[in-house]
Amino acid sequence: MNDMKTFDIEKVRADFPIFAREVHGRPLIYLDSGASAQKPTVVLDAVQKAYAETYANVHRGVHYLSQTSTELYEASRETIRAHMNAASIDEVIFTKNATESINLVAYSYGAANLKEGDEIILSTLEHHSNIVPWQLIAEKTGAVVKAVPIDEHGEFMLDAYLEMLGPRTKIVAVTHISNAIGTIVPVREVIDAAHDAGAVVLIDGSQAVPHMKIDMQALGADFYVFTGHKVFGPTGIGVLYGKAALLDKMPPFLGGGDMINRVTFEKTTFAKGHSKFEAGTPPIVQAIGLGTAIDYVNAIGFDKIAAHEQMLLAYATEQLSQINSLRIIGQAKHKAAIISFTLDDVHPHDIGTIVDRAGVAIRVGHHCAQPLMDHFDVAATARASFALYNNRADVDALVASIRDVQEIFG
Amino acid sequence: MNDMKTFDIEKVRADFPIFAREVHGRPLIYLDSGASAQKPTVVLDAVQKAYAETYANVHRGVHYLSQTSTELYEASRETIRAHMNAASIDEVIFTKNATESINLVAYSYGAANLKEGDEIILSTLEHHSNIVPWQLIAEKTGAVVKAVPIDEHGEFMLDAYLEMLGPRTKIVAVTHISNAIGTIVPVREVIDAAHDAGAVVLIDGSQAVPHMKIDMQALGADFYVFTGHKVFGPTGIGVLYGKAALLDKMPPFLGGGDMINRVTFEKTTFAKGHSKFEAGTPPIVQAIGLGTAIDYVNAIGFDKIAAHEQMLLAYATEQLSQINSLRIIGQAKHKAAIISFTLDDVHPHDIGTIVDRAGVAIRVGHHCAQPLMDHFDVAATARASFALYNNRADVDALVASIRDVQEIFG
Amino acid sequence: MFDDLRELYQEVILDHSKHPRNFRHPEDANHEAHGYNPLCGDTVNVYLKMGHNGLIEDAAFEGKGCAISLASASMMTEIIKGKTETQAKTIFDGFQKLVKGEDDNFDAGEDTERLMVLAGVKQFPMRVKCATLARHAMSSAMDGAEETSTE
Amino acid sequence: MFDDLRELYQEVILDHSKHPRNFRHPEDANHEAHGYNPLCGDTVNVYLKMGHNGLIEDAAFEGKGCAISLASASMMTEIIKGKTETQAKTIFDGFQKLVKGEDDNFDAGEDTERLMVLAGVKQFPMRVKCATLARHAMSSAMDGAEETSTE
Ligand SMILES: Cc1ncc(COP(=O)(O)O)c(C=O)c1O
Ligand SMILES: Cc1ncc(COP(=O)(O)O)c(C=O)c1O
Repeated sequence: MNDMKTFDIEKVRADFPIFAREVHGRPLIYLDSGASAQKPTVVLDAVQKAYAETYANVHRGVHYLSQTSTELYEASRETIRAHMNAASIDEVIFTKNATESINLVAYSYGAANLKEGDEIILSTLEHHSNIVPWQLIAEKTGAVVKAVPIDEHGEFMLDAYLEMLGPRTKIVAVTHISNAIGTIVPVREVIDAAHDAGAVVLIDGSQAVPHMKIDMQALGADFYVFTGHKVFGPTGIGVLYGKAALLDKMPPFLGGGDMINRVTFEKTTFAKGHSKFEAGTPPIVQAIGLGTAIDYVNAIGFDKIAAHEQMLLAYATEQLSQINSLRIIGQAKHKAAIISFTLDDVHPHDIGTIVDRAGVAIRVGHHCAQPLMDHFDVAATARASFALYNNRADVDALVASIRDVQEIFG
Repeated sequence: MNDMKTFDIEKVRADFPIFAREVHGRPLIYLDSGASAQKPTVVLDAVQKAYAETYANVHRGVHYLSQTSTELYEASRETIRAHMNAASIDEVIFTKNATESINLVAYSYGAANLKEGDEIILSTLEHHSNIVPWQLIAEKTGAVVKAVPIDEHGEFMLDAYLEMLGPRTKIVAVTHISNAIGTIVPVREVIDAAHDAGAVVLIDGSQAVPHMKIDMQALGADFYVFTGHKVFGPTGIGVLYGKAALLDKMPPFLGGGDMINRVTFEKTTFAKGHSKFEAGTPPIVQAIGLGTAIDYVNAIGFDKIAAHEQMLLAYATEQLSQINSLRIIGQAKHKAAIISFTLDDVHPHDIGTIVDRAGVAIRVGHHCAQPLMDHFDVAATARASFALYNNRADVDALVASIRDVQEIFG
Repeated sequence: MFDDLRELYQEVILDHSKHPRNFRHPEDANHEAHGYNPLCGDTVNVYLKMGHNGLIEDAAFEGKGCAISLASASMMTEIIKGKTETQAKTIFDGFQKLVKGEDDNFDAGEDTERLMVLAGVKQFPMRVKCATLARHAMSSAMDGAEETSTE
Repeated sequence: MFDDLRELYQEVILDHSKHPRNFRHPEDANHEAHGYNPLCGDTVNVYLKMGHNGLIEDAAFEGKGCAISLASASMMTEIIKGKTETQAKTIFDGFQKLVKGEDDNFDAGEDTERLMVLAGVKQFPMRVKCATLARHAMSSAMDGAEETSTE
């Protein structure tokens, strides 16, 4: 099972058609999976087939294509339920991305349960998508948003968090893994403590799901969100997991077709289960593609993926540390394969432009995590993020291209 | 230009790979485009290419793929702007479907502008997606939802509408074309009268955009929505057009990445233009596919599409009218190629099941328009809806399969 | 025409749907429930008169629906009348499996044959809800719930 | 290494970015504006002293940014100093077209050559905003706006 010999990186790379292409005449070195991941051929084939052979709208039809399309769509929900070990398919809601998933909880659960003076606890590690929805809902309800501090290594400060918890804490929303600096948050402890304080917890798993197996029943989070495009699936699809007991009591968010029971102008009643939160025609083909992507990673196995990525993280950290004037931002003990760095005197945008000319795709900027940037007192960083299809040669190419930067900036 | 000889229906059909397949051993007769349309090969190719050759996240990157992906995504916005004749790309917002587009307006414009006793005018023709969002926001704000009646032919009653308008009318939201019975609403008159009364107008163009050219500047609607999957594009993408002057003043709806200017825990400021309403990673590849679909229909030309569809509507109406016991629901003077019908004593679900065995895909049910069904005092109808790829043989197959129904039910 | 259609729309089913048995609202009913299928808008109201020891003394219904749901409601009222609640629920469970195609050895005792005429539904997954709407409403009526929906 | 990179990061540009001219906050400035690029978080504050007839008597800036935005801000302050508002805006417009690659016949009079060193940006569309951030802020400062953002 855990035999690394059977993780054949060349075979994995061959599953991703984009690696056949060149950029600026050089082989593509893709180190931007933290922003969005590339797609394996099986996912593209599933998408193509769903449109070309079995396409129709779901749920509302008795004809053959509609039935087939519905079965494929719902099979994908079951794939995701099983993958997350959710207790029921009614706990798995398809959205358009992680951002919508979080907004759904903020608008529905938040607006219904928050009062003046209630507290929402986030952390300094959060992506804007797990900050702004809470600020918007806080403004509407009079609740207050607080942020758990992080230390100089980028570690989530558990002690400070425990002290912040109190009777006013109603919602805790923290990331599982920081997209900007890779910190893995001890979400199990976060959840348990929040529950002891009587708060519900949303975990933003956008960066976790591509890298580790998650288990809703073991974790105990009330809500867990992720986004399809980062886990080798299509764009336009996200997932919200929510405990049935909470979802059942929540008011609907988006209104429209498919989420109703009976509509009259006098009174409308709503569907039960996941349907209540899936208004309008869902991202049918995107859900099918996402199910295929989840099957793909599971066939490889997360133990192997994690081992491979940790190897790359260690190698890249070691290689980058040897570059004078390079500073790695975020050195948490437990990290995913994401490395943010700065170079003395060279702005990240200049780094990005120069390494791109060598075919190296990294992300430069604030990574939608400005409070985190403020914490480290930088406006932006350069970030290399790895996925299962990266190899040591990618790290070497990155290092070589940073030497180019140094050469230009003398 | 308007030369029907150059509309080669066989060539058009060959553009859609799904027509190569059989259903229950019979050629597919697809008469369910009102629920969702099939996709031409050019759209599937654009989707495939966007994933396999140029994929990366948009907006936030300086590397080559990110730049290419951003250019393709934004080019699609421009395609749609030009197609709708919107004044600026900032008036074109990508959502996940028409339902989200309407909810966005209800949650943002509605919540900010509606007060106790204000009136929202809809019509009895509306799809649930243009009813429920307004009911939800009415409940939050104390506004009242009213519905313009329709007559026995399914015509929008303009006189009644004009009488309903008044100083309390704040929002008028009506469909351009009824998805259930095909009625074309005189939206130009609706909009002008609403403006005279000081109300803003949202037009639900979900069923119009596949069948006719629309022109925002000529029409004058404040908001106009449609959904990608009905106009031969991918699932997971919708469009909201809004006048810049209104959008600029509206608060954001979903919060998250990409819609911000600067985020701190103390204070967050928002992006301008369309970005303010596009939180999180957008449906990148779906937008690219939708742009391709719009190019595809424009290359054929809406004058030809409309002429072809009206010919089918006339032929189908004539053929179906000859069936004893068949009643066409909705006989408006101006109709799109959508025919709803019932058969004495045979429930639409039984019709749907039987014709499906002959390869004929029609929709049976309430078509997400229960108030309309209530008006005609039926729980459900059978509906055949046509698109540019249908031909007279499809009509003949439908009629033959209805004879099967009659044979079984004796 | 297709064999599976002929099997679905057997004479017996068409007869029950055109002339549903026990289509009435008994005044002495002491349990009732409303069933609703949001997919098609079909509704059924079931009325039961439950006696001592859970004996179903009368069963009737009213409503609108397709041939399958009407026939199913009609046949169910005939079958459960005179049975106990426990017996009825056992039949419901077996019937549910039968029409979902989950059980090929359906056995409902003396009622097996009568219910088997609805077995053709298993070839039509989108119609399973039509066949089970009444059965769900009847369960709810026994349990005291007021409204059920097949979703 | 690549020619277009060499052209983008010319000596002159690196020099301006490492030693920006007019990097200060003049006390007698009477117009100022804040520029912000939300993509990278870069900020620039520009300060102008506008005299009679729209004459720009002093131009300076402070801020953080990449080599391109710093060099562009630095060079712009040098170039517009002593010009009228109208002259400056003409240069801005021409410069905008230059770096977007929309105009191959860029002509800004005596300043043409100096500004041409930034022409390399046109090969890098994602960097155009860096090159134009200061110019946008300066326009805003002249117009009296307080905050501009490149988006
Ligand atoms: C008239 C009308 N409005 C709105 C919608 C909703 O579109 P979507 O389900 O793609 O959001 C539809 C189609 O379902 C429609 O026909
Ligand atoms: C940690 C984290 N949360 C949320 C998001 C938002 O995901 P999306 O943009 O797909 O909604 C991202 C990625 O952008 C992320 O990395």
